Amino acid sequence: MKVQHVAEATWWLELESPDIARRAEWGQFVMIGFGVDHLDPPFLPRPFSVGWRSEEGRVGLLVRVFGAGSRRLASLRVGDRALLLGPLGRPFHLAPGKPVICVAGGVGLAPFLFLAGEARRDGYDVRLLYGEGSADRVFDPALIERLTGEAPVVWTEDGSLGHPGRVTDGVDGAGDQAVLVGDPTVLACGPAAMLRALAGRSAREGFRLQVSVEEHMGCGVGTCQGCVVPGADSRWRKACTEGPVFDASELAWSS
Amino acid sequence: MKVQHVAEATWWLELESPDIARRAEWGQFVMIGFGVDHLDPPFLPRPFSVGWRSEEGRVGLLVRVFGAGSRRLASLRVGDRALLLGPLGRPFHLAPGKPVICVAGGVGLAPFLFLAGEARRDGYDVRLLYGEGSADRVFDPALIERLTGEAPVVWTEDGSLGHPGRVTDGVDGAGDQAVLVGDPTVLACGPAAMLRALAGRSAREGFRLQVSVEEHMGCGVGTCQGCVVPGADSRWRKACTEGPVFDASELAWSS
Amino acid sequence: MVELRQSVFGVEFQSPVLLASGTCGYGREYAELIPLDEIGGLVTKAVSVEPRVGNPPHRIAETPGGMINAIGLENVGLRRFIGEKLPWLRENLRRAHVLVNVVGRSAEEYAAVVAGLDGEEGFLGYEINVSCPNVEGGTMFGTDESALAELVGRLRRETERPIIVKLTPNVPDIGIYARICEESGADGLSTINTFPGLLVDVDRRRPVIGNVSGGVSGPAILPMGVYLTWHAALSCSLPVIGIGGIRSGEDALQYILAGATLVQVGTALFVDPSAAKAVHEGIVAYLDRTGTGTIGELVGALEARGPVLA
Amino acid sequence: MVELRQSVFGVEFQSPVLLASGTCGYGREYAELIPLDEIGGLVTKAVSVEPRVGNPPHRIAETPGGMINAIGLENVGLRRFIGEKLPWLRENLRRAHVLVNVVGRSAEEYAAVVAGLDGEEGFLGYEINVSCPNVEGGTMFGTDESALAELVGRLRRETERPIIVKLTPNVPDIGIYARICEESGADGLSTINTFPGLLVDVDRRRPVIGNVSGGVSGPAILPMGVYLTWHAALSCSLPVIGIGGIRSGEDALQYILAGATLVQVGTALFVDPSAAKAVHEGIVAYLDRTGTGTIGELVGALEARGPVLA
Ligand SMILES: Cc1cc2nc3c(=O)[nH]c(=O)nc-3n(C[C@H](O)[C@H](O)[C@H](O)COP(=O)(O)OP(=O)(O)OC[C@H]3O[C@@H](n4cnc5c(N)ncnc54)[C@H](O)[C@@H]3O)c2cc1C
Ligand SMILES: Cc1cc2nc3c(=O)[nH]c(=O)nc-3n(C[C@H](O)[C@H](O)[C@H](O)COP(=O)(O)OP(=O)(O)OC[C@H]3O[C@@H](n4cnc5c(N)ncnc54)[C@H](O)[C@@H]3O)c2cc1C
Ligand SMILES: Cc1cc2nc3c(=O)[nH]c(=O)nc-3n(C[C@H](O)[C@H](O)[C@H](O)COP(=O)(O)O)c2cc1C
Ligand SMILES: Cc1cc2nc3c(=O)[nH]c(=O)nc-3n(C[C@H](O)[C@H](O)[C@H](O)COP(=O)(O)O)c2cc1C
Ligand code: FES
Ligand code: FES
Repeated sequence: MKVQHVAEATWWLELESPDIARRAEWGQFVMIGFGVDHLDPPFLPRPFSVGWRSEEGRVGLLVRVFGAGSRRLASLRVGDRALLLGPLGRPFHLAPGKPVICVAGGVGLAPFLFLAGEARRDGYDVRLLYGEGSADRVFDPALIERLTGEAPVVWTEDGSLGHPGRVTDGVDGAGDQAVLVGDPTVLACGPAAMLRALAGRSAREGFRLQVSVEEHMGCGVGTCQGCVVPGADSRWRKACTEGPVFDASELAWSS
Repeated sequence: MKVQHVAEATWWLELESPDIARRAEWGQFVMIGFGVDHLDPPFLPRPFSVGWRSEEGRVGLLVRVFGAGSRRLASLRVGDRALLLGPLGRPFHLAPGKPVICVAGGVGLAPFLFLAGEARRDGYDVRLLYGEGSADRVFDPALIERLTGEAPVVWTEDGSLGHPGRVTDGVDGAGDQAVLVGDPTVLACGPAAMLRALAGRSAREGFRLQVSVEEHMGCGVGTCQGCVVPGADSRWRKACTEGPVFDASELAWSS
Repeated sequence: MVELRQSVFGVEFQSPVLLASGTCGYGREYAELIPLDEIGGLVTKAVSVEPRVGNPPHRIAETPGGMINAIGLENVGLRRFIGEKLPWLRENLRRAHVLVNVVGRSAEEYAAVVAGLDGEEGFLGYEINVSCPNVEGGTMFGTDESALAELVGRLRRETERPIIVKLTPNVPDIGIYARICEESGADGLSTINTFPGLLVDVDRRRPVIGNVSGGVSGPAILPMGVYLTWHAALSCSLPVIGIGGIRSGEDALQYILAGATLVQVGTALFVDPSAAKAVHEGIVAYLDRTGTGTIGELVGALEARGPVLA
Repeated sequence: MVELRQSVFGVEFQSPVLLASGTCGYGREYAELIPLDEIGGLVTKAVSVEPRVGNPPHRIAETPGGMINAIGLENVGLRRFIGEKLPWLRENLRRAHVLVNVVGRSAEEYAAVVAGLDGEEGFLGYEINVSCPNVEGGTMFGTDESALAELVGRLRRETERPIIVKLTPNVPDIGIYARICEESGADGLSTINTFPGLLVDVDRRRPVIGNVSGGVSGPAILPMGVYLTWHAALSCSLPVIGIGGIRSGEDALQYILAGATLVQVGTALFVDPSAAKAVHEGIVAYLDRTGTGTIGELVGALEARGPVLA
């Protein structure tokens, strides 16, 4: 167990879990909790993307504090024990040989730390666009470079670091060279509004888009039916087993 | 905050609380808990006797693990914060100039660590009789001597340390010289059966006996009426404000 | 500056936060730990015509996320309440309001307490505890529609002071009881009292609580209390006092948004006597942070369709 | 060697521990995480005649010491249950028993599910969920005495398999409903389903749950569940399945001592899927430690006088 404060309200956790480390695929998540003896939040385990794994069996999670549950996770100390269930859910699917554009909003960065590093090693051309509100929230670009082999293109809404504006602007190539070239696969993880904006563009412009969505989860394995998101066919989809990664066209995007 | 494992299932806690340290009287207790953000046991604060105090404002508690609440207290770590309310309850009252006999069963030792040391300094002739089931439960006699100025007379039921038998035997002077001499005040804290045995003798033999009783507590200050014990006049007594120290004759002792 | 004052029951409450019956004694016990005169007020321990001795120990125990109690309504009775408890409240609480929690075994007993107290000074009105077993009929006023209507109507004839009826949670439709109280002349409702519970000592194979069963309170019941407060508030036009598991300003705001005009803090006081003041301050901070001018704007401001049940 | 086997509902249960409806899907989802065939069995997610789409998100959220859910009984419906879910259960559970949780909007709908399933193989009997709003009458079978009697009587005529009625907790006297079930021909009771609750997002001033209100489960409701199980078991002679907040062998033993023959583990599975097996092992350890030969000796062995309520 290693815990490191990496940005405003954001912690990097490394946990021992050889089984999850070995089996995890890009975009999958774990449920992390503290077992049945623990009543304080998180009483229900919380979903977090696999943000990294090591050969030695460690799993990295990028945890941003939203409420009491994530606050407790962020206050874990070396020697504490947590309960991990995973790896869970459907991963991202890359189109063989095609370039990959990862669009990360906030802690939506987590799955791409994992994916970008390994996919590059597998020979993919991966570009990582990473947006935050402001510089103090940004996960150190040098650290990202160390984890993924390349520094990300950073956007901040207040312009305090990298390009000013929203990370979705980056998809246009604003402030940078064009990115939507070579029949890329776009992968996105971040706030619902960001995913919706990208889904709209993908529908209009026809690029392949996979999104990783968030919803409250109970079981993480498909039994509780708690985690549904609306499908394009007006059927619900379970974020835990049918997602969290969906083809954007599979989901209903009406606000 | 200092935490020390002192005997089987038994911990010694020292906490910073200048106000309680200054005001505590022998036999008083504190309610210790973790505040309203904490749901795991102890959710309700738990009563513990003041077991020691220092000039510098530290308070010592002797904690034996019975259930989940005391287990959590015993697992406190340096730097953790707890909520203390106190000092609470009626203290022991010594008869000026008369010898004092403290009869401690198990962690019933706690109030006497506090009382014996200070009362001796105040010139009282104090004898401490201390019983446990077996040697591994005994709080180190050398430590007791350091805290109170004199080693206790130890009894263990299995005879693995000190005198074999029950500490109540010690009141007879069994295995030692006679103790019920010089019109002593007997003070007792320990299991209900021990207190009952002593109360029976006190009624028959006429020696002064004060007992410190235990009951589940909610508020510790007299508002919840949760902590009652039966009085001799078939009225209930609140252990928190009318006790925990009672004249044995005030209580009903029928099993 | 945010405004926490509200006019309710014909008087001004400087804060929506009160202390719940049975968790603050008769006020005095907490006088050194809680700045009583800075909060909305308190509800006394139940008062019955004759003193009650209460139940054998254990009377309380911890449960997951809460506690169980079976005090058995131990109290000094009407006469000693007037002689020993009320004077302190009268003299020491200037701005905070006092409600007297009333219990009885029959409508007559309730009426006797109200009649006996009504001429005294030092309290605002009554909180009628109808979750107390009616020994005569073997039922409870709080779960018997006609008995409740009769009781409230009868008490209405005894007093012009505010009558607030404290409802029990274990009914299928609390709205029915809310409307009965309104129609019978009550001035307000308190929701909710404790849930019946049983805690077993598996080693001794006996109930932990001397009285066998008891009432469950504390954070564990918060979502039930908010639901029942919302349901009761939507079912009638009386002001409702929200109770159950409150330990922070946000908890209190859940009740207020759901329709509570005032709230009470109970079990949390045992955990930390400063909780009542902290709840008050948490509400102030929320009003500040959200730019809400007065607390009245929040009462019942929850955007949600009504209960599915009738 | 301790003996956990019991004969109930005409068959042998190798363990008193089952998985609760709605918390274990149709079994298959947990097949890799829980040794299903080593416990007593499981209760399926509710099955209705027609498929149900269920409620909008959020469907679940955490509450103090528990959770709230409003799934809306989403299920694949009778036909697909038979075609897609039952075969797996039939083939994979040899020793564990399956109860099918049944819901309907009317007695006809309940009867249609039972009639449609009765000829199939792969399950033992039915758990009838009567805490589901009856849209026609605007009431619930579980809180309407005559509707409940009629429903159970009607289902009794449809099947010879065990009928276990799952009661709702929010009634003043669960004993009345227990007796009605017994008199109408039920074979057992399940106590309890969730408590209605409401969780407010104070920043958005909206309910957290898409359906507004939901059902509260988890450790928070344990003492209420034990009380209601005890009360129901004392009120009739049917075997009772205890449910609510169980997460350890000791929790289960509270229910068993209070009168439950079997128990179900629900919410705790989300926290740790191995909880069901741990509950089973905790019971074994208790029997070992206390020198109890068979679990049957413990059922209802609580030393306590009966409920005060009628
Ligand atoms: C597949 C998936 C992967 C995720 N990966 C990451 C990650 O890598 N890093 C990261 O910081 N966050 C991640 N999240 C979000 C993270 O799970 C939530 O921030 C966390 O659960 C909040 O818990 P809390 O107790 O702090 O918040 P709460 O106080 O409970 O609520 C704050 C917010 O958290 C969300 N939330 C609450 N309960 C749940 C629940 N049971 N399940 C899911 N969300 C809930 C709600 O949106 C709520 O508004 C992911 C979520 C999902 C679904
Ligand atoms: C005035 C007083 C002074 C005490 N001093 C000491 C001391 O110095 N050292 C020490 O080790 N112990 C002391 N105790 C006992 C201590 O309070 C209990 O051991 C502790 O509360 C057990 O909590 P638990 O959660 O571990 O046990 P639980 O699992 O809750 O139950 C174990 C036992 O603890 C007791 N208990 C449970 N809840 C409460 C409650 N709310 N209040 C009181 N007792 C409860 C019961 O007897 C129960 O059988 C004292 C008790 C009192 C009343
Ligand atoms: C120890 C204790 C004693 C109580 N006594 C009374 C009482 O005398 N009259 C009453 O109406 N409610 C009584 N209650 C119920 C509380 O007033 C309150 O309704 C309930 O505890 C829920 O609130 P909480 O979760 O904040 O404690 C008592 C509660 C507790 C815990
Ligand atoms: C997510 C979820 C879904 C549920 N669905 C059903 C259901 O379909 N039918 C039913 O009878 N009970 C349902 N329940 C209630 C449980 O079966 C159980 O009665 C309740 O959760 C209390 O047990 P617990 O505290 O162990 O969870 C559901 C509970 C949860 C948490
Ligand atoms: S989290 Fe339970 S079904 Fe998805
Ligand atoms: S502990 Fe509350 S009155 Fe004694």
